[in-house]
Amino acid sequence: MQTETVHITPYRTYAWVLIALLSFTFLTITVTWIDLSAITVFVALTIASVKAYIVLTYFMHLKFESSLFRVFVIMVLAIYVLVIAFTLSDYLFR
Amino acid sequence: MGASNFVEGVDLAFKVIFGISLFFLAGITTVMLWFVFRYSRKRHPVAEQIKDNNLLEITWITIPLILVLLMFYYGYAAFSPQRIVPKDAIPITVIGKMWVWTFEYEGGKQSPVLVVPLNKPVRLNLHSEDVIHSLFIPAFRIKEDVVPGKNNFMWFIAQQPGEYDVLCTVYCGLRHSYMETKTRVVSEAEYEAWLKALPEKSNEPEGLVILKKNACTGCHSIDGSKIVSVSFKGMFGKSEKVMTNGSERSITIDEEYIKSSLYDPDKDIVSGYQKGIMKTYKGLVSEQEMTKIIDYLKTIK
Amino acid sequence: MTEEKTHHPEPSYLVDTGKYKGLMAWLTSTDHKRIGMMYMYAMMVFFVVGVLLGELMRLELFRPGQQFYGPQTYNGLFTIHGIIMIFTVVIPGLAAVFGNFSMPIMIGAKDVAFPRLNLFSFYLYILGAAIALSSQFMGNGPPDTGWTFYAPYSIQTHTNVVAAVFGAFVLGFSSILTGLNFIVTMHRMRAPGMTFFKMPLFPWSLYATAWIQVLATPIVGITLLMIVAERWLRIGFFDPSLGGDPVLYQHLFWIYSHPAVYIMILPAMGVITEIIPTFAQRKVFGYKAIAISSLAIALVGYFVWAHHMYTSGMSPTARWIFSLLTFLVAVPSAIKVFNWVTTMYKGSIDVKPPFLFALGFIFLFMIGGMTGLSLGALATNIHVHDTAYVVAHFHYIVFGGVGFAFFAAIHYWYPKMYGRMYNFKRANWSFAFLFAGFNLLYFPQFIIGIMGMPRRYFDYLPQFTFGMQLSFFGGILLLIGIVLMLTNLFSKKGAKAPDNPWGGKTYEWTIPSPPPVENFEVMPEMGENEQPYDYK
Amino acid sequence: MEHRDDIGAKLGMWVFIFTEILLFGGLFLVYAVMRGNYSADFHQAAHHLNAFIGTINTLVLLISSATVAMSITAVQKGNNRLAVILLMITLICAAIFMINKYFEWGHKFQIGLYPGSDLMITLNHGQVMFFSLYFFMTGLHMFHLVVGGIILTIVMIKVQSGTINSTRYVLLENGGLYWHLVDLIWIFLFPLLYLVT
Ligand code: HEA
Ligand code: HEA
Ligand code: HEC
Ligand code: CUA
Ligand SMILES: [Cu+2]
Repeated sequence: MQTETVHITPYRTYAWVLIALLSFTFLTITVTWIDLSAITVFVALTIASVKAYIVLTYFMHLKFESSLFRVFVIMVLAIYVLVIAFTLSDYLFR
Repeated sequence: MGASNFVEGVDLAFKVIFGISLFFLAGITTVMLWFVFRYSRKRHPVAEQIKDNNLLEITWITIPLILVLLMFYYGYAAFSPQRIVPKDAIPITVIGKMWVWTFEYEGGKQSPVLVVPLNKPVRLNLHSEDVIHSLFIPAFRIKEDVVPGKNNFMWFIAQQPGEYDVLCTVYCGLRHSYMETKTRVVSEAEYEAWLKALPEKSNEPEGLVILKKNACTGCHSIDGSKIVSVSFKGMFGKSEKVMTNGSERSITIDEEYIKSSLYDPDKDIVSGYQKGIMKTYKGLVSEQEMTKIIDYLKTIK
Repeated sequence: MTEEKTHHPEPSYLVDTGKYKGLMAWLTSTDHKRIGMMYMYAMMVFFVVGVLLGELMRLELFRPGQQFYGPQTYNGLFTIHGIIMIFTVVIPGLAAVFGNFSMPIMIGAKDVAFPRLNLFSFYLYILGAAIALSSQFMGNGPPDTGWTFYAPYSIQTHTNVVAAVFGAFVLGFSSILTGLNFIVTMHRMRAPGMTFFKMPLFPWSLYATAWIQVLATPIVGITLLMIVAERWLRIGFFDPSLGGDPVLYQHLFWIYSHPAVYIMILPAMGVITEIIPTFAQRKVFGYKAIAISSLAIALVGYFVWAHHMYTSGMSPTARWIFSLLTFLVAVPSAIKVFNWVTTMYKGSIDVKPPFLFALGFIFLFMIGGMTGLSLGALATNIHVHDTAYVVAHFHYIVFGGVGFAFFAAIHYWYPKMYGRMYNFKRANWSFAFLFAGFNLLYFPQFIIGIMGMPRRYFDYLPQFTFGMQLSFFGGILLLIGIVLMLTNLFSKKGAKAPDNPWGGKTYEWTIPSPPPVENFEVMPEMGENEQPYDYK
Repeated sequence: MEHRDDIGAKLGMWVFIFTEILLFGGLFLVYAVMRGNYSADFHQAAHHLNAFIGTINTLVLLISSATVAMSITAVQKGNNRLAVILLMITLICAAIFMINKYFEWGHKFQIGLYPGSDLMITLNHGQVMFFSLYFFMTGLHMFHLVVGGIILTIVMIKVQSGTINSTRYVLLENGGLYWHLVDLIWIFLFPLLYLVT
């Protein structure tokens, strides 16, 4: 059984991460004010995904965990995306 | 020649899939039983350890893969024409309602059986008024769900005169298994004559039309037979035992009682029946229609 | 870990050593073996109830027209029969019983990773089953929707759907937690030296199963909650009269319920993969292929759900995509069958009852799986969808597959569980009755299904009568088989069982029968050159 | 000695988080399909939501997530007092979130906009669907927030008493992971419900 090498994230990193997240929040809000019509949803989701990526890597420590955790997260998200894609293969081609 | 234009393709797909399956089933079973016999502990006391064999492994990945793709192809080939309707197909609207099929022809004429001309494409537009049903004509090898709020369709060319079963295959409640009718395939001339003879608008009493429209007749017969519940025949003026709030009392069926039976059916339950089978028709049957129903019920004593 | 040899033998797990005695000792035990056994007893009760409900249906179907009870009763019967059999018997099934009992021992662990969570899952299971069963006795009568709860009927019917749905929801959570527990157990608690590719194949199949449990079950959980919300709050996700989409319900339901069929069958395949090498005294052929095919089934099986919906009016694009994927998932199953059969080649085969049941499994599973292929093809599915053909398909694969694997497993591990043997002759007889009765019961259903007999029919057209009556007699034979088997196993004590009655090579056969509380006196370790299934 | 496996515990938590993601995943799938069916109505209905409250709640949740993450650093460095303060801030943020939601939902109920209300069934189908999804999704999210709050309260008490300390803090890590999940879901709910009008 491998033992964990303890990684201590400095407070400063978290502060920066928070600032990044807040900026992205304001970015989404401003972006949705400008009416981008069709691609609004796409832009909003992209920004949300970036935020989610940051939360996963830093707040949830994925960056410092064993790679197994990362593999699992990617696998789960991939499965979920495929489920959506296959469901939409019905709705988009009706 | 099959009963419809799809029979041939579908049956071919069945034959291909069953053929391959049967071959493997028989083969594998025989080999398995042979091993059990030949290498039983009596005949073969010491097992030989066989090494894994990647070539063998790859072979039996590839061959089934090819075979299943073949099966897929036959299934697909017989299916894809089922979605391409010829332009000149005769449109018929199918209305599925708890436990009756109605077929509406051009001009709004309605019929409880599906009559179609020989060798002419027919397009069925499927509508449901309550829950999901599914129209199944086994002889034609076709089936499609009748989904409320969705405009499903199916089509076919009948190729042999005769009478065939029409069934409902999606579970739709109490009398799901009785939601059946017939389709009659007739010559074109006969079809035209039949269509002409079909009454433009029903000359049945208005009250009966309302009862049929709301599928009341699915549970209450008008000829005195018992389907799900009390027959309408002789209902008006009859006296009956009902349960109200858990205690039994006797009532006479009058206008008021019929009204409350429709709008609040769970209030008084006829002895021997359960709550909740009949749902409320509040908002579905108007006061005006109600009067017509009652007028009609008075006539069938 | 310190290892000191104890001089007196440890008491077996069947002996109460904790602060409680008797029943309480069982109900509060976090020992994986006891939890597995408790699942087994509970499941048998549900199973027997489900069987009787099934036979009641056959009785009514003996002749066309109404025989003994009305359509409402019949509709309630197949619903609760389906709910009991699917949600309380075969979904937890082999994983909950033998996964709990054997898997930790097979990987050389003392227990599962979270023993208390394990006990909690068991109580969730009991709670969920109780809620689901209570639906029969409360409110406006037994639910009558079928186990699929298709909207909008499930929203409109007055019967007691909410209790059934909520019971299924709770059962789902029990299943998720078991899966979670197993994943962590297999990742963290394997014996030193036992890499993933040295793990026995039953644990492998449980690993694949656990991922499906964890990743698919939540979807049906949320879907069932939506049904409850619709019935209570007039929210219309699926009810078209409020703007909802009934086909979306079907998507969500099958996104779980198709993978669920692999939750049932994968552990069954795993058991068969243990039994065949043991009784052939031969290394399993194609170890890696079998292990990886479990994962492949789990993964591809996730994306074939819409093959239950070919007639629902999906887009033609979706129909062919899902048909193609359905065919791909058949290939890994085929690989397993080929490997099992080849494992028998040049073995030294001892036809004992577990092996007999395993042979029965392979045969019935092949029929079930191959008829699955004709269901997976578009054109043929359109014809047989929602007919008795489907009923025959899934009984062949669920009960011919999972059921026979369960019987195989119980005959295989029985000596380990109880430290006793059973009567082989009677076991063989019960197999004969089960096998004959099974085929007589369900094979005619294939034929009348192709002739056009829809499922969930209280009454039927006269042309199907003969098939229906054959089925009835098959049902009687089956019942005899079940009674024979259960009395053989549970009516009287057999001779004392040796530690390794079959000559198996996995760890559970290296410890005493029945096992001590801590499983191992000396924690096992796997050497560099050691392989699983090392028959010499 | 008790056998202890921190990685195993964390793995368990992650697997649990996966099930939660898919639980909400089902709802997002319904949202996607419904938005496709009724895009104009969704557009209309989203205007009725108060983007300002939504924004405040987003900020509050992000800050609370950061403080939870920092509290782990504090415990690792042996500074339990700071960790308790940081967790306290998180819980206060959670409370602010709940209070905001109370006003937001309260207002909707006041004007008669709630599932099954008489006003609701007069709206057209797409709008009903939007509000149904809004209540269902935010409601379920709120439920998770409450559960997360309870977990963090327990964790905080344990940090205070020293049961959680610089050598043994996996419980704090797991509580934090759960809290970040709540945050993660909100990150998607916020633009989809409040912003994309
Ligand atoms: C344990 C449960 C289980 C399993 C494992 C399966 C396995 C399969 N199932 Fe089945 N199925 C059910 C349980 C199961 N099913 C249930 C319960 C229903 C009904 C639900 C309801 O509506 O109530 C159902 C319904 C169902 C349908 C929908 C029918 C309908 O309603 O229209 C379909 C359609 O594609 C299908 C297909 C398949 C296929 C292709 C497989 C494959 O995985 C099978 C693969 C196996 C083999 C192919 C056999 C072994 C292979 C060989 C011996 C080699 C030779 C083979 C080749 C050359 C390929 N199943
Ligand atoms: C595990 C699944 C399972 C099992 C074992 C059975 C067993 C039986 N089933 Fe069925 N059945 C279903 C799952 C199952 N069923 C489902 C999901 C439906 C669909 C419901 C719906 O439409 O919604 C259905 C529907 C169904 C119908 C169709 C209803 C209709 O469409 O009109 C009928 C008809 O007779 C029927 C009959 C029977 C009979 C006679 C038995 C039995 O009496 C046969 C006797 C069984 C055995 C002798 C042994 C099997 C052993 C095991 C599975 C494992 C044992 C485990 C332990 C001991 C712990 N079942
Ligand atoms: C689902 C089946 C069903 C349908 C459809 C149905 N009913 Fe009924 N009905 C019942 C049952 C069962 C009862 C007896 C229990 C009760 O009183 O609620 C009943 C009772 C009644 C009674 C009281 C009869 C008596 O003898 O006291 C009347 C009147 C009635 N129904 C009229 C109607 C009308 C009109 C319709 C259509 C608009 C209709 N029903 C549709 C099942 C149904
Ligand atoms: Cu209509 Cu079944
Ligand atoms: Cu399936």
